[in-house]
Amino acid sequence: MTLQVRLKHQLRGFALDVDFEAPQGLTVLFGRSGSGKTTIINAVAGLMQPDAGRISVDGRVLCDSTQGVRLPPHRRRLGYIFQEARLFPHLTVGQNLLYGQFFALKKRTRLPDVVDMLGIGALLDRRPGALSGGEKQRVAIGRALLAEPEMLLADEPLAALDEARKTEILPYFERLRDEAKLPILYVTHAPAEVARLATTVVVLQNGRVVRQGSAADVLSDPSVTPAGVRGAGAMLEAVVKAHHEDGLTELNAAGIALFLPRVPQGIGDTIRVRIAASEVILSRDRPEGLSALNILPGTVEAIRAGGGPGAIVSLRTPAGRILARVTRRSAQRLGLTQGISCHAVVKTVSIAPQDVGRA
Amino acid sequence: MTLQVRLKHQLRGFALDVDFEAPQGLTVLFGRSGSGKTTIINAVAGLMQPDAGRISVDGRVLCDSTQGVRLPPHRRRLGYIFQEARLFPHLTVGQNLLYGQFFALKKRTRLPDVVDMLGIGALLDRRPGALSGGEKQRVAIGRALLAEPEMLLADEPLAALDEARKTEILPYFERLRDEAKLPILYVTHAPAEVARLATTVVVLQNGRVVRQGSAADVLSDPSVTPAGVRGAGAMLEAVVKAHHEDGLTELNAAGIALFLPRVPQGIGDTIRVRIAASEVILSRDRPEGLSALNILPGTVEAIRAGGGPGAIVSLRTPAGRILARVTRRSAQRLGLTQGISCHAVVKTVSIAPQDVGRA
Amino acid sequence: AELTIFAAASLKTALDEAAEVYQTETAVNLRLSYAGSSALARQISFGAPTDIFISANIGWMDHLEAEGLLVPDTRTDLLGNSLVLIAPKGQTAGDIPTLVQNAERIAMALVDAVPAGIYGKTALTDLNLWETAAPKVVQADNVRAALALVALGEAPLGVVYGTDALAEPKVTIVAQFPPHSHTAIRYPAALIDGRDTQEGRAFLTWLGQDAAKDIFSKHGFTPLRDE
Amino acid sequence: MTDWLTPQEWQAVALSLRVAVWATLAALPLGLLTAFALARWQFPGKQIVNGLVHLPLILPPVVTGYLLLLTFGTRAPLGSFLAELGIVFAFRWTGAALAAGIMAFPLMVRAMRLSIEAVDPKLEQAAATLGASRTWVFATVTLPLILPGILAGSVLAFAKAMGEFGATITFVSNIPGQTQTLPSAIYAFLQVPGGEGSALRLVLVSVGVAMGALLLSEWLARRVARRVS
Amino acid sequence: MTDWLTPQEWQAVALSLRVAVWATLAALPLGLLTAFALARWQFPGKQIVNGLVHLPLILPPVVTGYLLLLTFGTRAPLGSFLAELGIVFAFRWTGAALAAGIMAFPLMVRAMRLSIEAVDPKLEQAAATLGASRTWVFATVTLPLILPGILAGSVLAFAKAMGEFGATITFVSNIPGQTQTLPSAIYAFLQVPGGEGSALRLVLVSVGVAMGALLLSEWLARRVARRVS
Ligand SMILES: Nc1ncnc2c1ncn2[C@@H]1O[C@H](COP(=O)(O)OP(=O)(O)OP(=O)(O)O)[C@@H](O)[C@H]1O
Ligand SMILES: Nc1ncnc2c1ncn2[C@@H]1O[C@H](COP(=O)(O)OP(=O)(O)OP(=O)(O)O)[C@@H](O)[C@H]1O
Ligand code: MOO
Ligand SMILES: [Mg+2]
Ligand SMILES: [Mg+2]
Repeated sequence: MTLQVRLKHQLRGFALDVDFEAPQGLTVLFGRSGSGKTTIINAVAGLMQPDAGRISVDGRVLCDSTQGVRLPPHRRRLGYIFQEARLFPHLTVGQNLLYGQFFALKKRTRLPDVVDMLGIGALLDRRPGALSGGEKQRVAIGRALLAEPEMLLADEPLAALDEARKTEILPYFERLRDEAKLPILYVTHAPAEVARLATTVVVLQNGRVVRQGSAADVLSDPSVTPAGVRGAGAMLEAVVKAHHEDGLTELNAAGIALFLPRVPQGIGDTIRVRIAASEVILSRDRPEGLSALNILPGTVEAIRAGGGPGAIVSLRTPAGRILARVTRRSAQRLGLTQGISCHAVVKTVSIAPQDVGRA
Repeated sequence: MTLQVRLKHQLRGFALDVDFEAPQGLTVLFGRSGSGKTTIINAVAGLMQPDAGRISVDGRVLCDSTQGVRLPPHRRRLGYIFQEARLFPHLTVGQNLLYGQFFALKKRTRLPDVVDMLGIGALLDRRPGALSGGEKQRVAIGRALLAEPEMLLADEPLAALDEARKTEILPYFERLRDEAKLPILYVTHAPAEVARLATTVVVLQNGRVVRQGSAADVLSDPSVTPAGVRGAGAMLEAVVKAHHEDGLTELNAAGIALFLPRVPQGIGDTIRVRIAASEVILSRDRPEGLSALNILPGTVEAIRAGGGPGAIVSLRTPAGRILARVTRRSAQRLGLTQGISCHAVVKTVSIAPQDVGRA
Repeated sequence: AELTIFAAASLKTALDEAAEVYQTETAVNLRLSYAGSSALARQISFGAPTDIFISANIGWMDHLEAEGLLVPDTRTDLLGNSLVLIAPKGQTAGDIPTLVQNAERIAMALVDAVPAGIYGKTALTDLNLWETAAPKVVQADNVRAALALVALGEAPLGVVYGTDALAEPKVTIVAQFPPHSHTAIRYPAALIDGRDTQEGRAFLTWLGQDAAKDIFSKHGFTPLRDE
Repeated sequence: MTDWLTPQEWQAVALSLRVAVWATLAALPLGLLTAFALARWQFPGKQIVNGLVHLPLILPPVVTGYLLLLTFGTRAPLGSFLAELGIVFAFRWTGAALAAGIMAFPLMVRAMRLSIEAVDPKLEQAAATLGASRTWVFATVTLPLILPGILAGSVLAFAKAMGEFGATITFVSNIPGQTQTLPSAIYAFLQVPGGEGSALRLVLVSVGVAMGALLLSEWLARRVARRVS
Repeated sequence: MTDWLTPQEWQAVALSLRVAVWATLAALPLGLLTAFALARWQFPGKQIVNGLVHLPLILPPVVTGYLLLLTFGTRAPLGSFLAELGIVFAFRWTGAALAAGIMAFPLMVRAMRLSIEAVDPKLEQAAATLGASRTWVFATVTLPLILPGILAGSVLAFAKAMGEFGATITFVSNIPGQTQTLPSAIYAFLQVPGGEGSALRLVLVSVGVAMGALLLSEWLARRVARRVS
């Protein structure tokens, strides 16, 4: 299912004018605070009436200002995880969770599963007033998921959560993305979440789309570093080759072996790994005796020097493009120029769990 | 100024029982969602009356259940950045910002400075209802700072902000910590913030303090990884030696040269840098021809293997202890054992701005 | 059988007692509804389900008669009343001009609207005392309220019906207005159109008979019908 | 206990209760609708409706009673039309309830309206995104959240209905057993010199009943509030 | 225009306005305090205070007027004590304002109380952490947030004060130019056969004035609401 969004809306001091497509999978809306992410999601949810525009899911028109169509929110069959939890204060956590399920058609999502995943089993009888900030947010996530939406809108759903909890919840969004075939519009400021979850990335700036495309494209384009310089990184596809006894999984990326901590996917599955540009070390010769297990040979494709002391080196390897962020001084010292051959050294563990996704 | 907190409080299904000291500087309360961070801060602010306990700042008793002392919140002279912004809906942004300054004694903090730092100059005439989530949070930060508090409480102040904005605001907290001499209680889930800002870290679990100590101690203790495995890292102190023309700053860490992107500190200043364990590569021989500029020789002090495929190698170098997270396989292959000499390879840029603080 | 009777509020004590007697004598059940004559009259003109109306006010009875709401020929002036000047218990009697002259305040019913007030104003005007009295007059919404003001001592003087004065032990009559100073105070009664029943006529007749007259006299009314 | 009040007085107490309860119950749905419309909807003539709602408060009760007679009297067009349908208000206890309900209406609507305006529309939006239609949102979110206001409004209305006199006696008169409410009975006693004692007894009954309702409502409101926060 | 009403009627209009304005203004601070106490404080006898506040609503107005007479009359201990201080209510327009204010009090308090209960204490806490004392918090946060409720309460009170009749005439009687309010004048006209026309004129004036106040308050409330959300 594809979500198509075309919107124009004028607020005091802020003009929104966007046109983008969110194909099946998870589309991250990425942009600085105040760039219009929440406004767009509200329009898709039907909570805000845009001055002009058209929003449709696979031809089902949710809103079209020229035709005068405007489906009310409750008929859009969506789940919305708000930036502020918006729990119902008069209902218990359990009642909050089940609120949307009452209106759901299929009721496949089971309460205990969601409760377990979110770790909110002990809270079911409480009222939202007696929850911590992160607990509220988790309940809000559960409530949206249990409504069995046909489209999920999530506005910084994990911002208030600790790393460990995020690590527990992220795979769930992945499963939703891959199994449920819902289009998911997802707002986050965390590069790791973008890298791990995004199928498509839409980069917003001041109410306008400045870049949109597949996550792999947008994230490995060194000229766009939506996540800030630190967020640049490349995506590789690789096939699971073996699960070793020492807890490592060996991948085959076009003939090159990559090691990373055990992933849940089965042997033969294709997965997507992200290699952050800031975590790649370059070496002209194949280095020996390093703790890093992953070494990819390649050819320098381009070098972009930014304003600061750093440069992004784009390396073509058999496994695909890899980005490396190095200092200009290092680039010089190594004599890196376009066409030169070079090795990318990547620590196993720097391909962290958040950066592993299913292709 | 030192803040001393001893609290016992029973909530339905949650017992808080903590005793810690927050010396001058910034104390991070670190712990999973629901571990009691907000509850502690509320008690310090006087918004919650603990069942028993005593809270004092340098002998000034804010609350003492045995003596029956309980200073009302407005006489505690504190600034509180709430987890949810809590802006006054009937006041404009500008009025919100100045609310606390009216009651402040000294009024040294200037509105334009704070407004600039937070990038909210265009919002001053708006009401909070017309702000985005991140904008609200920024105004809330400004409001607390402008109240000229003698103690600052910040509950995940940056969670809703994009990386770029965080990078702009973090130095301000640093300046507060270092110049204003306020004790700051700071809640965050982000390892980078902990590493950069914390003087002291208090690790909470289920309402209890499981570890407290100086940031350097807590963060470089591989047995406590408050930020999750990925957060482990060591802190080094180094002196600024030179600012090079290519945008790099050269540091001297006990005779070893370290390069990192230009930092604002002057030559001769001592600064603190954090080297995340996950970003260190080990090599038995001194590696040559790598893009990484920083190579520290040292001796393996300890190797702790966790449950997973990884291990934390603690390396004693002239500059101080360095932690490296490598796979058990690599450790084996390199023949790492206690006492062996070894080199730590650290990319310049992985000592990122957030990880640089003033000592 | 049942009869509903709308009666002026000032008749309550006396009529209640008379009704009690009548009910023991006959099998007729009486429902007595008391309120200001004006309110009752207006309700009758809007179709209130009443058999008999006893008004304290000729004007409203005339109004109903003109609208054809009374059973012709059943209207009779049932009772008369006197107008008196009262003071709180313990005051001595005196002549009207002096009393009015010396009083700080005079309690009356609304002088342009409520019958007792209208009678009072007429009488004081007739005695050339209205100019003197007017600034001192405090007007209550009905004559009982004026009586209460005197009984509470809030007003040192009041103009009320003789019957009211007699019923309130906390006041005393300090002067009697001469009958010629005001139009005669009459309580007309009649059967209401469409309710011309044997029982109604019988009760109306009974009210003019001795048993009833004794009761009304006891309460200070002047029975007007001779049988 | 029973001989503390005369049978006729008991009748008045029972009637007043009946009138007040019915007035409150009947006003509730309409009051809620009106409050909701005034709080949330935009429609032409909104201010006129708003004004009409407040009218009974502004007018002297006697005038309201008189207007009711003009409208619902058996001689009035509407009154006689309704009478043909078997609905009679004039000089019936139903009329007393109508008068009390109308007099209490502005109090009820104002309280409800304030509560509705205090409900955060963001919660209603959240419910809508979860699939709840407008009606469901109202029933499951708005209504529970405004319960304190509904209670407050109902108590005000009940108290007012118990105490209403001017409009009631003007509209339905003061016929014992049929339309004589407590306040009418009190009034009648006050018309009799020396009747203050009897009036006082009835006043106490009236106050007792209304206070009971008040306490009950406070207790309910506290329960609701505990649930909501 | 001026001859549309007689001078005495003009007097009544002016007096009613004065009485209603003063009744509302005087009831405001006390009403606010009472509403705040009932909404926020815990104290012994709270329910008794709550009951007393509602009393004027429950009692027939005539009884309230009579009780006022017993309390503030020139012969009553309190009344004569106050008289020595130069404060006289009986048979003065001030008494009419007192009666109107007392009758309007429960309406005002209820509306304010609802608003106070709707204020999020978290905002008040935030103000306290910024250095605002309780009084300041009230003045700068609570008060602005409950303005809609204060307005609503004041309008109800004003309207009620304009329409109050029973308690007023019982307490201060009807002295043209001093205590003859619009409702008294209307009542007087209704006592006379055929006086309905004249009464209607005054009713229209009364309604006009109260509607004006109502519209003004709605307009103010909308402005306040726009500011707050
Ligand atoms: N009013 C209450 N009644 C009962 N339990 C409560 C209440 N308020 C908070 N709690 C519980 O107390 C615990 C600590 O809450 P607190 O808000 O301090 O957590 P936190 O560490 O700030 O978490 P988060 O990171 O999610 O904000 C939680 O388990 C929460 O469920
Ligand atoms: N009601 C409003 N009136 C005027 N401007 C508004 C209103 N609501 C939002 N805005 C402005 O619109 C812009 C976009 O807001 P939006 O909430 O979509 O931002 P966002 O991208 O979600 O930001 P954040 O990451 O901070 O949540 C902001 O500049 C905001 O100030
Ligand atoms: O109709 Mo009356 O008896 O003057 O009050
Ligand atoms: Mg947003
Ligand atoms: Mg918290």
